[in-house]
Amino acid sequence: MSTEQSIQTYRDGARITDVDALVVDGLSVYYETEGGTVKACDGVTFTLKQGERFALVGESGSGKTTLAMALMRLTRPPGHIAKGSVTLHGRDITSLDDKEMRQARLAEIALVPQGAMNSLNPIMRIGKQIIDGVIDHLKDDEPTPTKDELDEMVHDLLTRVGLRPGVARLWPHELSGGMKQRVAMAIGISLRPKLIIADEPTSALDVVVQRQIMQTLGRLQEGLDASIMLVGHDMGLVAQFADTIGVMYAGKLVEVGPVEEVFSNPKHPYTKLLIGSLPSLQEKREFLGIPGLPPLLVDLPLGCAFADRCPSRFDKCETAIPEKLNIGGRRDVACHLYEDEVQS
Amino acid sequence: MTENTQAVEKQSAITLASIARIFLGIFGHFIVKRFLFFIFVVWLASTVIFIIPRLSGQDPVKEKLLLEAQRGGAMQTGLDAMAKTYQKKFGLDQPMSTQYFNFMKDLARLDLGVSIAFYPRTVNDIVFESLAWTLGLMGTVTILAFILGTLAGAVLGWPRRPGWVQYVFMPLLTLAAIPQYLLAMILIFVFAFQLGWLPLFGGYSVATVPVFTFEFIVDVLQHAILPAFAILFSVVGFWAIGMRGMMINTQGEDYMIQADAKGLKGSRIFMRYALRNALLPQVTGLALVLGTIVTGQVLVERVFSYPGIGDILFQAIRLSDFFVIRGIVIVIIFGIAGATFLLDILYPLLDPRIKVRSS
Amino acid sequence: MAELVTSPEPMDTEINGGFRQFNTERIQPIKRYAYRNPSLIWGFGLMIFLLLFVGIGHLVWDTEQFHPLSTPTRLAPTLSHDMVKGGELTGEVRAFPFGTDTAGRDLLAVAILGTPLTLRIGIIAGFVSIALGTIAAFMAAYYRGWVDGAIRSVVDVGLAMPGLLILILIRINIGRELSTDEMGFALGLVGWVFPARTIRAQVLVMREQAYVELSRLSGTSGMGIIFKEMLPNLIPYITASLVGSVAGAILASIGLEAIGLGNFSAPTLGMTIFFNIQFSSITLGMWWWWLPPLVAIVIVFLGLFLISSGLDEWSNPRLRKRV
Amino acid sequence: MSTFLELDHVTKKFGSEGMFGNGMVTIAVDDVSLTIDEDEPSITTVAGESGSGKTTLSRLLLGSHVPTEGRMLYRGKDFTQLTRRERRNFRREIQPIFQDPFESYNPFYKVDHVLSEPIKNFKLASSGREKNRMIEDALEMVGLVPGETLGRFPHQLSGGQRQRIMVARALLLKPRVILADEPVSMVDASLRATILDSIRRLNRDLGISVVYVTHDLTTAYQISDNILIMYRGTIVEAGTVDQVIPNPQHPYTQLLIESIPQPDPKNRWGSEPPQQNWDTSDTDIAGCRFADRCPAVMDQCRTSAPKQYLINEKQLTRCFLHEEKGEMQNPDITSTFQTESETIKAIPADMSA
Repeated sequence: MSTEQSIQTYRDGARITDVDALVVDGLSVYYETEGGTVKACDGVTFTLKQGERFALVGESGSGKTTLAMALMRLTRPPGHIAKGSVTLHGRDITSLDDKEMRQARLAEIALVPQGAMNSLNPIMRIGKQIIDGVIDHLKDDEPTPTKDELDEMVHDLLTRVGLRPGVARLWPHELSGGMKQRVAMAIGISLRPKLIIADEPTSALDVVVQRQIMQTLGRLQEGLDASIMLVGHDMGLVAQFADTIGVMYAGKLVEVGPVEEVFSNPKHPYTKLLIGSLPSLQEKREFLGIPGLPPLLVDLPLGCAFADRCPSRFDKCETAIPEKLNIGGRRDVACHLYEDEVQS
Repeated sequence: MTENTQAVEKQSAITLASIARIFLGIFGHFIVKRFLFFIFVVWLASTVIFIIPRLSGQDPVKEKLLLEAQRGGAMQTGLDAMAKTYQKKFGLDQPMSTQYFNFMKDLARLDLGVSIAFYPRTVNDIVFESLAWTLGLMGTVTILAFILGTLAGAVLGWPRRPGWVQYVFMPLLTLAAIPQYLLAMILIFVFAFQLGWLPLFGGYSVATVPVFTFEFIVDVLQHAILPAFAILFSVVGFWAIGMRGMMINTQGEDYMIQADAKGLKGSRIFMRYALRNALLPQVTGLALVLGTIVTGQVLVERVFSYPGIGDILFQAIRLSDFFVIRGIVIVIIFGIAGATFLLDILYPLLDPRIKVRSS
Repeated sequence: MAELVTSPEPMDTEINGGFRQFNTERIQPIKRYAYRNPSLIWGFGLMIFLLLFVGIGHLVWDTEQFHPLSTPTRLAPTLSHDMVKGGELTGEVRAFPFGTDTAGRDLLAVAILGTPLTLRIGIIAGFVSIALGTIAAFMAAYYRGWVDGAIRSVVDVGLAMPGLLILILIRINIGRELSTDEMGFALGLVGWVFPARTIRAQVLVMREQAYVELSRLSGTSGMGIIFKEMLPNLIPYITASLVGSVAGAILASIGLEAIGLGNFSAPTLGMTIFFNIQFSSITLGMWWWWLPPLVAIVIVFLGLFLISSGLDEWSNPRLRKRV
Repeated sequence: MSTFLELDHVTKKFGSEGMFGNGMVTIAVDDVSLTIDEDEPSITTVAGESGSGKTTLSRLLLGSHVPTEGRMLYRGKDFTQLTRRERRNFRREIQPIFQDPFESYNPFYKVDHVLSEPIKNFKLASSGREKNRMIEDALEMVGLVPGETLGRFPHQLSGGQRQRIMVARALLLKPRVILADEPVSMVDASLRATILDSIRRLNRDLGISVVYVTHDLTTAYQISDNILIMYRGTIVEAGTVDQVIPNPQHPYTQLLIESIPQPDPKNRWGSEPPQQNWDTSDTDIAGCRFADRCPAVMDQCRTSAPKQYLINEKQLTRCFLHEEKGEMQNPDITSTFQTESETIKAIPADMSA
């Protein structure tokens, strides 16, 4: 592609291009319940460049997993995509028919799931679980690969994620948590997807294993020239891994920006408090929590959802929902504090 | 952590020797354990059967013999001989330990004794003759019902099934609430008595000669249809309800979400992911309710006067033929314990996790 | 509500290891609940209908006519029948809306008396077996060790010995007819193994819950943990098991009676079935003889089945059948 | 100095060898000696990965596990010889806070149950009024408003509130030691601080010793005085946090600290470390358990097991790299811990939330 133009990043060897890999525009996912409509994800807009590592962070219940599932169109009833579009390399996947969507999963957009503990079928050998996705994505005119070809493919994938080929013959329960997560990655990259969604891939793992897994994931992503969307709650992990960060609060994306800038100069009061509450190994200091609780998604306030926990709130926060503002470069923030700044 | 360590032990060196070691060490060990348990069940059950008559303080056999002796008549000659055998074998003058030892010795040789009512026919003769009928009809039907019910339940518990399935199958499931022998009576009334399509009772027509000719086989099959359906209808519903519940549970599992995320074909997710996993508790259930299925079928046989174990049992109860009753009880316990043992050792083939659990 | 967002499952099935919340706040208004759990309502409806039939029947009908020879024999259902004595018309006209059998019993009286009698057997047996089963399950699961080993062996052996067969042996040895209450107790004594096994599995899961451990460290005694911490959470499950046990016992009692081991002077539904088989009522064309007990039994089973699946759903949708 | 609890060469094994075992033995805790003193209340972190034996160690301290080898002493008396009364006292004096604040509650009861039960069982209050006052005091102590907390079911409260009620519960029993097993790992980051603060306050204001079991070295560094690092059942390093965290001496501790994802994009991980090898049974390892992953492995590491070597009076390590310092005379690892509170403990500014 001749139009490619490298975007500057501090990450060594990063090959981020100016091509839009994923464009999410005003995506809303609602759950209809007895108590009313739960706006689990509301008007989320962001763009992910080819080769970029984007991290979506938020606390439990902020809607980050709902968003990740919606990107793959895996939202289950009573949830449904109410508004918005998801464009993957120029194709709007919200308008695909079921068969096309099925083909797009794994081949174009792959999921490395949360807690790989239970995401493997307990009664199927690892090797089979790796190839069944490959077989179900063969084109009608493609010949079925021979057993040797499939074995070779499994062998290759397992080696690439750092496992011994013998693992193919094992059952899921015979693997440790870290090994299972590696198998999940092998499945995820089996069809060389252009976008990998990693949903809390290391949440139940120890720090050393977590580091190994994340570093392997990064290596795989670079090898495939794919983009990656990391969904999680661990700010440390995000700081270590991502190029760009998106912060979610109560179903809305409140701040987006390059990870270095957001950590050194957070704009949204929630992001500020979140980063401020992180304990550090460098210095001992009193570390603060964020007072109050997130609002219930079924009963959101009229104005900004963060208003009643916000130290910088003013009158407008109680009445108007802040819109997304671009405050220069690739930095967006949804907060009334910056409206004047942008207009002037 | 122990699970991990065991696991990786296995993957570390997959050589022939290690496979053999694993087979003998874990799988072999597991079978041996299950077999010992099978023996234990049969032993304990037989002991209970030995103790029960001695608890009541009465001796049904002696009473029966006295009754027959008073009546006199045709049986008189055999009676003396039998009374002697009885005395020799079960003489209550012998110490309890000797009696118990003799009972167990006979059992080990699979000698169930002699019938009182049909002396000198042995209980083995009577029971095994009827067992063929029972196993032939009821065995087939039980397995068929399990397969059909599980499949029906799997489809009913699958969110992407066609809508009409619900309306066709759900009413059929309520049949599970009706005892098999009552269903049997309704079927007899409608299809045999009112419509006259099928024979009313028995395993074959009185007029036919029980030899293996084409006519005889057709006749036997005709007689088997109604009892078979009586069991089938109610048992299918039972399995379908259980399977449906398991399928619905399975939908919430992480691996089902992942199967969708992998873009697998619907048919593969249904067969390989949902159905295979939902099947496991069904098989456990089969082992658990085997006892009730057997007794239920015994009663269906009674309703149809089908010449199986159930009918023999009824006759024996009517004639107070104690040894036949005892023999049937022992054979059925043997059968259930044996079937449970088989299911137990086959289960690891369905669920690879079980091997680890057992060791 | 926040929980709902992250997981596609309804929240109350997921939390706390699948144990559904059971507390007063959760018991919703009946009307809304009925809509969500129609099985339970239909089940109770059927049982109430049956009890109404029995209750009204006792008030308006002469139930003494259940004795043999108290009525003309083989009478098809009729509302007016001229009674005869010594070959002479007595001028008395009686109604037999359910007809009579070959022995001269009024089948309406039999239905009115037999239905509660059969239910009574089932309820006695159900309570006995659930009580025994619950005690055994808690002892096994709580004290573990050899207690568990012994109880589990007995249960596993018990499962391989169909209770019905054991009853047949006992009955033959006792050599006399059992009263209906005795039969209920006997069925309860052989029927505890299945509930013992399933409840034990539930207790084992619950034992591992952090709140049980915490309660122990709060100084609660073993009995306190069983009665105050575990039992309340198991009540819905035990209730569902009880209904299942009642149904099982009724099934077994009818089986026992149908095979000729019932009480010949008690007009239970099972004995009526026995006489039907014995005298081949079907081939005699006497449909009115076998139809009422059959309908009553079907209503009982359907009712209990619906109640039990309704309770099951209420108590524990996720652990269902995972014995 | 009076000793509350003493572990004397305690080992805990799981699994069995021989014909009926599967040959795999896990030594979850291997030859650990430590003491918990009453008059020197401190916060001690037990850190390690899953499988390191930290949970087994905490269960041993709670009396829920019995040592396979070695002795446990409660106030100088062998644990196996305790009278009923002494055992009951022990039970009250050491109280746990578990990982999952939701599962610690019986869903059948309101949260009041978990607070009133211990008072009833240990007869701590003479009247109902006194009981209520005790409960309210305890709730206020952890920064909760009784009116907003009591009378509710656990699912009606937030994870942070639930966990702080657990701290209040422990408080009610006036324990000498609180054992907090991963108390914040299932709570959102923004709520962690308040829980850790209330735990720290127990230690400082009420003089309760805290054993903080965690895999998170960052919070451990922030709140604790002393730390011990476990790897596959052995204690590989111990000492004061101010000594150990900035100057880790054991290669495993170094790897652990280096792997912490620090919330600083400018300070990223180095190259990918080697994977852990679970292939061998604990009993088959003759040498150091970390040898197969160790970047500084030497020949003797594979053949013989390192002993505890004293780096300085505040730090020990179990690594041959420091063999020249000589084996510790006193096996009690707590001898390296600081005897007086030297760190400045920040006064929690925010207890409202």
